[in-house]
Amino acid sequence: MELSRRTFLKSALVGGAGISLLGFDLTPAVAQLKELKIARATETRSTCPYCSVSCGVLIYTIGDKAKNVTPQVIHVEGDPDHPINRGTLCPKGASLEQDILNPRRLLKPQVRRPGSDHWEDIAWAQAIDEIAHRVKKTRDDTFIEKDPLGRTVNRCESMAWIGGCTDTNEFNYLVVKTMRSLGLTYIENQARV
Amino acid sequence: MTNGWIDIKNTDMMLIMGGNPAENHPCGFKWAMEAKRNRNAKLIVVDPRYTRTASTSDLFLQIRAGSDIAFLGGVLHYAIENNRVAKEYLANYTNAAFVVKEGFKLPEDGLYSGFDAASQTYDRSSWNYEEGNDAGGAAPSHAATPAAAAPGAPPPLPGMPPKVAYDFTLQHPRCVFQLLKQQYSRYTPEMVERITGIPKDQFLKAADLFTSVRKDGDMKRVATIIYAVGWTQHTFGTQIIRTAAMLQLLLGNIGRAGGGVNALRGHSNIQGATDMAGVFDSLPGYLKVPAPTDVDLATWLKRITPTASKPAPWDSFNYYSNTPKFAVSYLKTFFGDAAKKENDFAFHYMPKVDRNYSWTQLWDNMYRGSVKGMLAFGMNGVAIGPDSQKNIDALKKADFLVVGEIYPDETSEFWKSPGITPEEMKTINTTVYRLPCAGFAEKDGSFTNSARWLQWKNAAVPPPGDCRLDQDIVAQIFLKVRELYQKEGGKFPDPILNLTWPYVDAQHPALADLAKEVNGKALADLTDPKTQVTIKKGQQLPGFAWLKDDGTTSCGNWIYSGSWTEAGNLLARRGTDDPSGLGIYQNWGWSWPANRRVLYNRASCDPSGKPWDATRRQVWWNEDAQLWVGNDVPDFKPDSHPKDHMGPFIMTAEGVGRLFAPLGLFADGPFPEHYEPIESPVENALHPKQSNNPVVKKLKTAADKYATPGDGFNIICTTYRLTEHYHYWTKNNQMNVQLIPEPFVEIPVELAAELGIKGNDKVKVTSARSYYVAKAFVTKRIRPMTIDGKKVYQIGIPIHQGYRGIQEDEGKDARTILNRLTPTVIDPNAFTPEFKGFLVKLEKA
Amino acid sequence: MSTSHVVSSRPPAREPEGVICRYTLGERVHHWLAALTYIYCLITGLAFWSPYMYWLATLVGGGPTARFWHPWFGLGFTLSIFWMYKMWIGDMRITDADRRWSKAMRYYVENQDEKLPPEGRFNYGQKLFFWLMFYGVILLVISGFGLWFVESIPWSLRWLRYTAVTVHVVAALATIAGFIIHVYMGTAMVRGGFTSIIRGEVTSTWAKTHHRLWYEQVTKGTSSQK
Amino acid sequence: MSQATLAIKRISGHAGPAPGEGVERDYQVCKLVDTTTCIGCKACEVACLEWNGYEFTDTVFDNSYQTMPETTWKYWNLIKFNEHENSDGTISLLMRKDQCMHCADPGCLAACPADGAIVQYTNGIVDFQQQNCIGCGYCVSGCPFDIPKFNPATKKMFKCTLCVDRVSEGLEPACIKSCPTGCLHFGTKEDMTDLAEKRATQLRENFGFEKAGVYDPAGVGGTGVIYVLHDATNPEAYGGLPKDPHIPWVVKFWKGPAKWIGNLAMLGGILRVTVHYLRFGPKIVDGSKHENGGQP
Repeated sequence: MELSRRTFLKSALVGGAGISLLGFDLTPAVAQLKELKIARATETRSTCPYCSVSCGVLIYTIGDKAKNVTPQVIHVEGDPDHPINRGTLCPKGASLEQDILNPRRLLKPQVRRPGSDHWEDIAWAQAIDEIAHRVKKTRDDTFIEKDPLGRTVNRCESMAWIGGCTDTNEFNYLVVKTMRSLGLTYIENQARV
Repeated sequence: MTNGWIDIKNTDMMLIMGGNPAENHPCGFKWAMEAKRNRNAKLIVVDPRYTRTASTSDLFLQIRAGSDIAFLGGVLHYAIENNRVAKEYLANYTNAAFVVKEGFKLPEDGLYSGFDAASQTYDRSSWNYEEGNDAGGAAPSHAATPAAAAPGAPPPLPGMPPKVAYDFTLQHPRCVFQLLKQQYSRYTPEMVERITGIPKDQFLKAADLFTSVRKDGDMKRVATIIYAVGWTQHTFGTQIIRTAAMLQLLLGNIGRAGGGVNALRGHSNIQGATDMAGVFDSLPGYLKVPAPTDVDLATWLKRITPTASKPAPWDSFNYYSNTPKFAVSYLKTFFGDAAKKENDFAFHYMPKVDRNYSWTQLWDNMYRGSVKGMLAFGMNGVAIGPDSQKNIDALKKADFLVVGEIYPDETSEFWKSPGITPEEMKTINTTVYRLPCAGFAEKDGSFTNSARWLQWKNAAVPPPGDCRLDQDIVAQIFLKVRELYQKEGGKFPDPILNLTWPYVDAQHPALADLAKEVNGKALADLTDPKTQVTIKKGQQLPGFAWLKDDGTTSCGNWIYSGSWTEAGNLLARRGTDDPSGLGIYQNWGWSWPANRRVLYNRASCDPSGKPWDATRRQVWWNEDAQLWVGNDVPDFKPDSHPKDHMGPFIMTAEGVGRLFAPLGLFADGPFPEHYEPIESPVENALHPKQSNNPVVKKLKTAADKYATPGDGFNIICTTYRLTEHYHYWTKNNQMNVQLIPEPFVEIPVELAAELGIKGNDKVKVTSARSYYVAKAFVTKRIRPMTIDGKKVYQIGIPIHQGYRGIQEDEGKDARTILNRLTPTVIDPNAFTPEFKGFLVKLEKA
Repeated sequence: MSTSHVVSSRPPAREPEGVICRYTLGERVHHWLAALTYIYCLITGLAFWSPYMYWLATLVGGGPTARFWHPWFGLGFTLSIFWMYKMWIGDMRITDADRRWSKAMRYYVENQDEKLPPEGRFNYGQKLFFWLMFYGVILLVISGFGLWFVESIPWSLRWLRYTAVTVHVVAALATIAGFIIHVYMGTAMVRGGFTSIIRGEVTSTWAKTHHRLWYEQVTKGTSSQK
Repeated sequence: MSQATLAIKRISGHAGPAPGEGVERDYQVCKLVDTTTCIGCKACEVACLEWNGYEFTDTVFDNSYQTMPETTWKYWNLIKFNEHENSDGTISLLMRKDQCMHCADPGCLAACPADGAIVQYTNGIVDFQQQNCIGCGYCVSGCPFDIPKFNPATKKMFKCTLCVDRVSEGLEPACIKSCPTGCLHFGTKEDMTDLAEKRATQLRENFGFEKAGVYDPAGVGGTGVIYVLHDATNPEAYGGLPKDPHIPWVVKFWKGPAKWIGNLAMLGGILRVTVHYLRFGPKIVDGSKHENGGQP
């Protein structure tokens, strides 16, 4: 009874001091600096796919390109060497990581059949086969060799190619090459609008 | 861009109009800020809205959407009246001194000479130079030549006189300068105010500031004009840009560091797509497509190869005289051994084009039922519009649609767009294939930026899931078609069967191989007779100067020739040296043509070959070497002595900048004239009887409706992008969606008050086509305007939303494709739809 | 009230002169609830108060734990004080006897208790302490909420944050002052006081000496009841 | 991280000096925000979020381009927009990047009771160490810029770190790197002050902004983020930048004099009762027999 209170306080104080004396540091650790997350990641130089400024971007991927690593993007930032953007990026360019790693990405070929209300999965080989047959049939059905004045025109006006804004020069070239050889006249691009 | 992104830092004066680079090209806009910081350059912004670009300006003027020619014409008038012109430049480097044919008439009544009302076309034969010699006084000590075609413009049609009548004193009443002066004498400050709504005093302030670079005849200072689709997306878009080019020629700003007319393209590679002829009316390198009248190769080449047309004392390089070499090399690349001299290099394989197959026509004809199939790769035609509902209705009539995409988009899901009932869905018989493509980080290849720089990029990761590289998909479809033709035969299979396919892995063509093919190679041993340098058969060509018209060279696109030589892939160069400090970066990537960074840079020197401004030396004549040398690659014949007076605009037949655009260059007039947008709240103050561009034709299906103020559509609506979003793409990106989560309509405070609309209220915007629902953004940044005495409001809507995106997915019935509202009329030259400045009604939803 | 102050039913203490129940079990429980919660708040509060006492937080489980429990213990303390208020409000009103006593408080301090006028169940000093704690806790709890949910105070009302800080500190210091005296008197100074709050009993002498009026009232009541 | 402690010159809630105080030479880092070239593009917002990798926020359009009303615990960098009407009736769109100011005399650190929860590095960066944070929110009261924000799930405070992970590796902060117009600049405090003053002079002399000036408030000892403003006399127009920020006097008093007054009072109380005991001793009712109030 007599001891009850003062004893408790005393032992607690001594205990606390004891913990300290025994090397238990009561001072919390400070300055746990975050590590640089891209320190040893692989850096790939690319060009922003958005506007026409052509900002250089650095895409950082996991691993050092060793065989047993599947690279995945962990960060994207501007290329400081690029003379135009000098490392800067706009809010679209700065979010490119979210474009590459986007849960909304389409991941498999699909087809929507006439009258259907849903997408169906389709194998690549079958999709390409079906498309090729449709292209050939449409071309064969509508190909114009001579116009009403009898002049050779060799064109196919019933199919169109519309190309996007982020197609590379080389892809555009391949498109022009293949589509013109099919005789297409409706070859248009984002460049028009 | 005639110049480049970095080059903007060299300027003293900027006029940004029809563009909003701070929001849409922020990283390029830094160079405008650098000019302000380092040169105290001034920035004038003219826009329907006070944009984020305007927030950094020294002078902002709110203009009525679609009245840009009136403004620029007013500045031209001001410059001439106040003698703020670059006289020597004007006389020597433009066609100011050229005498125009008798019979040419200026459009006081809204029409140039030669108009045929029935066909809505011009007979342009009177829009030509007079043939002859000196029609005025004595020639100036240095004579010069004309031409300001935008880069990539097609060569003019033949028909210009080889010897043009001239008056170097610019006094002849029919000389271009006098006609120009007369044309814009009507664009007085008072008239500018009536048309544009810009108060006279503000206009004069801007005109004075902009032309101040030529105050007191000074030639050292330079001004630039920067624009984007705010100019092109009009039924007179090309002519707005021409007005700007003319103003820059008048002020002597073309070809100079910190000058030029700079188009800011909206996408990473639509410059490349245009160069590579991803559009119906050209072949790679801006060669004109063959027409049915081109019965053989020779006829075609004769039609598309211009001949020099100049005053007798002057010289003209007329570089397009080499067109046959480009064209034949191109045919050889496509058809290889099947393209022989004997068969006109397989010229008959090429489809012949004699009408408009452009974007709106494509949808129109699909809507009418004649276009049965479409392959859309990375191109969201429904969202892009114009008149998205018409495009949806068109797709309902197609047999098949192949979409290559990385995200679900409006186009591939047109068949379940908002408003389509389950019953209607059953009646839509279009088969839609949606193929998962690779994103930018998964592909290599090159983009061409707005400044014509080609840069190679590298793939960082493989495509996810079952995605395939776009080039593989196209190759595989094509090879399958080819296989079918091989097996089954069919209509005219020759071009398909004979198309060259020299790729190591046929099903997976490497973009590097394609890039090499584009550059071109020797098909036989070639020797330059001058230097005796030899190129062995099979070697990459060092540049387009080596191209031949005899079938001994191949080249997929002559303007890209020199990009992947025996020295390797120049597109991937990363040299960061810039000894001149002008931001030229000769060793970074590669720029067409021939790695020149500023086009027409010969004009940066006076006629004697000395730079106008010694502190910004781009190129100059080296008398000792008898050569043009410099920090940039001279855009000129390197050994042409200044005394020969070769015009600096080597891509024109005249050799000079064109203040007056002769003959068939433009469909709607050799000088720009102000016309009202197709949907305008007012009549044309210059000529009310001819309010619109006379050659613009409206489409005629049931879907194509156009409004008039009489129908109650009296608010001007303009469309634009926000800096937080990219086109119809980043609505799939959580990061950007959080920056601007919802669609909105920017409404002036005064209009909102009139209609009882408060910020964040839902509003409905209705055009003659359709309606759009979004939140109201009530802002002080758009002010009411007085147009020709009438109070007019403008509103603005960003383009970025639709019905597929994080915020708009199925079940939300998002009526937020902006282009449901936009009209299907197009510019008669570039065929770009009039997205900017149409009429709407506004109400609380 | 008086019915609660019955004589303990426990067997008589060693000294037959008698023991008197000073605090019922319920009263003692509440006192110790208040005491323990207060002490917890005191320890943690002192830890937050000064870097030189931050080690106190370590004793009770570390800073975040201390920060987590401090407001809850504070609420517990508040509730026990409110309970005490309900229990003792009748005894805590300042009376004329208190006023007389207060004038002679010097004698109390100097242990000359014989010179003091008689007092009731609680003397003036105890009542002052009670009211100090009562009003103190009201201020502490109100300001405490401001500190607890500081991030939900909008920037425009930031003066509330500053007020909360000031009030909490001032109120806490005031209660600490009272607490020091209270503990000193309850343990060291007034012998018998500590036992009374533990066991609930005091001797008649003790009661007579320190709380004569109460003693008289209780014994009168007892005799009348028994 | 053994050397890292030497990079610390101030520690919150810490008894005794910080290990790095006055030990090593270091330069003060500083961000310069030139609001006259800010285009409100929000690249800095995105770069910040991308680098630090926090979750996205569901936002709502609110009649403005501004992403959200205020910074949050997981959104440290916010451009504040203001359609400002000038005296001549014209409009300016004022845009200012709001973030931690990294005050030389940080109110958050002064207010923080938790040992090591807030540190100031020798290069001037003020950084929260979440593992030491007790979530008390005192920093909120200490900050004159409304910067520290509370994560209710983890009960920790967060704010801009000035990309200490990048800066300590010799890189610039993510926001600085991204800024397209160069409105953001990074360097030593000395250089940034110099640059800012030059720019302000240029704005006054060449661009007609007679009131242009630099915002580097002395009330908090100067800041690690300084602004160039078109009108330095009206910083409030830039999304509520306080005109004369200082650590609230309440906090100063609380963490300064009040501490000593309180400690002395407490100590004095204990001393007084001790002296009292020694002087007067206990009150014993029943004589020496029953010290403890006559209890058995």
